[in-house]
Amino acid sequence: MTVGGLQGLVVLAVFVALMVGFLAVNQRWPAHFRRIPAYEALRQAIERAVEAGERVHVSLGTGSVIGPESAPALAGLAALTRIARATSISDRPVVVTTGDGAMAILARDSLRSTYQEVGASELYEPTSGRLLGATPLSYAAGLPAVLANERVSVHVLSGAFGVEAGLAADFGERAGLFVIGGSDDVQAQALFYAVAQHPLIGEEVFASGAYLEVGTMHTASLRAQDFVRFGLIVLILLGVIVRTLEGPL
Amino acid sequence: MRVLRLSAIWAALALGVGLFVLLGYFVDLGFIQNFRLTFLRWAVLLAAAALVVGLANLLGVHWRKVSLTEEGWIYSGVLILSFTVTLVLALVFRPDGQAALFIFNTFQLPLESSLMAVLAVSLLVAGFRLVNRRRDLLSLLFVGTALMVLLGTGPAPGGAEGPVVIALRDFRAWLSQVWAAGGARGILLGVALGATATGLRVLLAADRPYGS
Amino acid sequence: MSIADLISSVLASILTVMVLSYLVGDNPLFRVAMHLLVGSAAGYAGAVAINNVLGPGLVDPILAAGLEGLLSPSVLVTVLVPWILVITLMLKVSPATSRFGTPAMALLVGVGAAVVVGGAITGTLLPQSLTSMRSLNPAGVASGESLERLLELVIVLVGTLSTLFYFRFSRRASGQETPLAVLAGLSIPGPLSLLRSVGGAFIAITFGVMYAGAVAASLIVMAERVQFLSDTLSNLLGVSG
Amino acid sequence: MACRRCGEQLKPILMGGLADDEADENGDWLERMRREAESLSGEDESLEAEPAEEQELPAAPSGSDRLADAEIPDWLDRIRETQTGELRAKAAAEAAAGGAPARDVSAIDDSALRARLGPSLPTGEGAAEPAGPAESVEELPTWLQDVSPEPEAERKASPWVPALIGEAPEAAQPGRPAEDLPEWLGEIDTLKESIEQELPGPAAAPGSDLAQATLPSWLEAMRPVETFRSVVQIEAEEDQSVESVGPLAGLRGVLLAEPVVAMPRTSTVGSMQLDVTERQYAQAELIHKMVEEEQREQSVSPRKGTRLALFRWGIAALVLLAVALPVFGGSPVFALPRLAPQELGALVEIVERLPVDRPALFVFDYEPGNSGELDAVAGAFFDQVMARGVPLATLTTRPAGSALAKGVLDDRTARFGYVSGQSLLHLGYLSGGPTAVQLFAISPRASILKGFDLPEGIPDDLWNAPLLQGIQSLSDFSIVAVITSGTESARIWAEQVGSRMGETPLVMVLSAGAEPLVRPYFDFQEQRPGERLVDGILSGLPAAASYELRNARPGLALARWNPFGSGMLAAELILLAGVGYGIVNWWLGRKTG
Repeated sequence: MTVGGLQGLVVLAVFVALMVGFLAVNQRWPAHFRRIPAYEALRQAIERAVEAGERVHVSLGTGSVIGPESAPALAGLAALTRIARATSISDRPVVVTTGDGAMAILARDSLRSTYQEVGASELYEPTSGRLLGATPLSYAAGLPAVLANERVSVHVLSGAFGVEAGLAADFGERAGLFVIGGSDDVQAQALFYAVAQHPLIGEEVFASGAYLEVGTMHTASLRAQDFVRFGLIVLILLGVIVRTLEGPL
Repeated sequence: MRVLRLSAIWAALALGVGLFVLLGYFVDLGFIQNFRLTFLRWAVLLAAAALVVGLANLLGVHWRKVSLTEEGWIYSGVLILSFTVTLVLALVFRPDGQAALFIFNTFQLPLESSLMAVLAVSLLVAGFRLVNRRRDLLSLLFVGTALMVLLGTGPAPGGAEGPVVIALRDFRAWLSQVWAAGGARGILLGVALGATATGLRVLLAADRPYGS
Repeated sequence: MSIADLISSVLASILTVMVLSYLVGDNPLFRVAMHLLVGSAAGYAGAVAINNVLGPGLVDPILAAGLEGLLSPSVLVTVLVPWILVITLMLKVSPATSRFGTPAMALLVGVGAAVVVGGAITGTLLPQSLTSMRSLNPAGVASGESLERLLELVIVLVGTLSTLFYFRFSRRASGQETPLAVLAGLSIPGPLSLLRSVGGAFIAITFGVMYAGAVAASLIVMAERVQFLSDTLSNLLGVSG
Repeated sequence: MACRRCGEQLKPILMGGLADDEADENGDWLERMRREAESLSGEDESLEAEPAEEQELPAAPSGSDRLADAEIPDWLDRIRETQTGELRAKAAAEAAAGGAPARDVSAIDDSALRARLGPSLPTGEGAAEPAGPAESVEELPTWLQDVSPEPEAERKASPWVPALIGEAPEAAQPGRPAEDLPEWLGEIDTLKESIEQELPGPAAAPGSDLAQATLPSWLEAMRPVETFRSVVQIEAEEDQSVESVGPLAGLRGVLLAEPVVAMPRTSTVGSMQLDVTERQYAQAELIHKMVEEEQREQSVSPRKGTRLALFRWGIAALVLLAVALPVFGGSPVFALPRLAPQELGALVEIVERLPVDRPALFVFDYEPGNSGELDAVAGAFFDQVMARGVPLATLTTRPAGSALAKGVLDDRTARFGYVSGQSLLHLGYLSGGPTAVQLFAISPRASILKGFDLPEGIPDDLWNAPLLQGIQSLSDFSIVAVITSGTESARIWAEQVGSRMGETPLVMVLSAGAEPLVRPYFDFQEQRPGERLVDGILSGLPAAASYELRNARPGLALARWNPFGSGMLAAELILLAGVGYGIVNWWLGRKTG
């Protein structure tokens, strides 16, 4: 095993141990997270949409399920289950779109099992989780029709995006919708920051599960993230000190 | 009960497969690498098959709109037509055949490029509104930085680049290669932390997007 | 220029104008163009997936192995199992048979999640952290260049750490950090709040740079579109003239 | 957790109902909704005489009732006490805005009444029952039986629809244990046991149990007000009919012999079937919030929309005009870049050193939408590589990438004397995105199965083509150049593949927006020469224009230089105007408070 491999395994083991540990102590040692205004606004926007009989649209981006870029979409799927629960009393259940075939299937599966759990199986429609376009820009091209025809009022973007993020958010802004956007791609984050009403910065997109109260594991994993974050900061500082002592630039 | 058992089996399957692929990143043992490669190849095939399923779903959605003459059914008709014609031509004459390339160069290429051109205006409108919308120092810093980078990137009007333009180029390079590089590295590390947590939640079956 | 090329460029120009009409506002021409794009892109991608991936990955191996070869263990793994998985996945098309595709999706998700974790750790966490560990030893910093380099390294390090810190989610139960002091009504933030503010500034600068890059990229594409329209026009005039 | 709109304490609705500590609050809002409804109906009393009378009848007994009191038997009087006591308790419950304890409910029990009233009390099944008293007593257990607890299976299936406002405790998951059931469900659930435990036997003090015959406010709120109205109206003596036949002929106020079932009455069956699912409960909560929210709805000002549209049109017109002027009018003209970026030198050097006996691999990793930029940026690089006669292989991770590669290289093949199949080969589409990139890095031959636009004479297995015969791994290519618009794919190539390339240089041709993200990998190589990630970077039109000038081969970058410069100038002006506009509005906003 290489040194890098060993380091990787250590990081992995620490992460898993922290997640399980925080899960165990969650009841006794409850978590306190900072405010993320975008998520607070999202909660209210979704409730308002349900009250007004309007639809929530969740975009899972254009990333492939089997790629590293699927992470924000997987987080979006977790948030989707919560949003689907909350909108299951609405006349218009949530609609999910994506640019990847496998992700569209996962979206449908998530919706189906969520509706079954809340005893609202009749709300599930095979068309409520759909592939919108096979390429990133064609996916963005399909958005205006969905936003206009499906009577959408909340436009949630959580997935892998490239420059099409700017278009995807702008279509929502032009339609006067509530737009919240997050991605793992830094350029897409920058475009969301400029265009979207409620941008999710950096890793905030991965915190949707904890902030929308999907489950304790989401809370535990967020605390594990913070723990590893501090570990990383300390390690980097130590590394800098050691190298500085070793010799000049 | 049966549902529970089945979902546990699917979770175990995802974990088992994921474990081999994940260990393959760190451990060089032959059988782990073989399993990893096999699973990755299967996944690539499945992803392609999933695209076909997704396209069938796309077609179904728009076919339904046309058959029920829902709002915007004419556009759906246009989509079905263009989809069918392109698919048939590209399958019959192969994707590298003249017919498919003609459609690609005539429709997809210009349409996507034009959409990118529209993006330019969308971004500038957003940039124009940003400070007024957010009214905080960070948005001011954001737009100020963007302005400096644009000044340092764009060509200078006139016959030759003067010292001011050179200084702007250097400043742009300094911003992008030092300040932005530092921020980008921090963001990348944070995103990696979030991605790791998300992936582990799926592997530990806390999230089961494949349903139960 | 051949007639086919001319027809192609005229059609492409019309479509370009239809898309650019969105700058005035959403309209039927733009909608038609967008649906054309979705349809043609989906059709082409589907054909490529079938022709370049599913065909060679599923059909060709069977033809190569022949019927008797199908029973060999290697072919079972490389051909039959993928066939079964793909067929069950295809059952996802219909809600009635959808549940049979769950194992295939579980496999796909397992691979995806593992790639996410493995890629993040080996691709970003380790290399980017190691890269951040640079010597800041001022020894031998005589020339201005070294001094400048040292300054840059400090900025990058501060940017990396403060940005990483910015995303901290956990907070103390009591809430906000108490300010260091309050002078003339102005509260001086505590070190953590200060570090977070610095991180926010670095994020704004990074986003500003990336936003400017996207603007520049899209402006080049717009220039290309306008040039294309101009070329098509001149070709048409040339033909008519 | 408090509702962010009305400040009301709201709790999510959980599997099987509300958590114990939440029942009061929800009883509270249901109670409030009922009170609102009553006050509304109260306002319209004059219009709705009949319902008003129905409500007032028990609440404030009329004079006629008081007169009748003397006439009616003692046991019937007790029943009426029960009702008045119940109503008093209801009023108290309203004041307290909280659910009454469960024992009050359990106190109402037909067996207890039977024990007290003795055999004179009919079972209630018989058609010819005695009048009012028996019926009014019979009413009590009837509705209680109707409010039977949900069967276990049903409760398991009952939905969990948490509102997004408020916290959803983790215990609130499907399959939640019974002890976590909300108070109101818990009461119903344990009704029988509480009745057995808390009801005194036949010897219990009369009245003491009946005095407790009050209902919790939530139950009051859920039942129709008239449900407990006695079907026998005690009329004033003068209003009572005189018996005309039989031995009681001539007497007033005798008990009616007419079967109660034949008398007009409100059906109590069904009206008490409180099969309230959680979704209905959530909908009720929603209605409440809608009422609260109604006044807070903000109207969209049309002026704002129009102003925004004008901004959009103005900016669009300015940008289009700026880009079109140099194309159609030939001016303005912009200065060509005088100094090339420092990383360009490294790239040029790498290309100069390329061996010509091994193919270079160009990875087209961008969408057709980016071709307008990346074809121009990469053009000079292609020119330099092809001018050196390095054989080429192309690869793509996007379905349309091969078509783009063909379009970009076709017009150069003739110029540089390349022959498709001999010095240029399109490997085609690498499906699976980043994952497939890893597979390709490990074993290229097993990952690419079909080429693109292969000429005649190329064998079915394209890896047997003369151009690729020496290629076993990525390190066998002379160079790997990734032309990409996305930071993600650039990172994949740098992170996952860079380490597998041996001495083969990895070059990135990037869209302008991707550079800051890939730059650290280039610096990484600078900082740790032993560990290579990215060896060369080419990004942005200025660098490409410098490259073309250096090659002395004007291409797309120089052709787009002026419209690009003009567009950038417009963009700078727009952002500057935006900053000014924002600051002025900000200042004015602060000034006007």
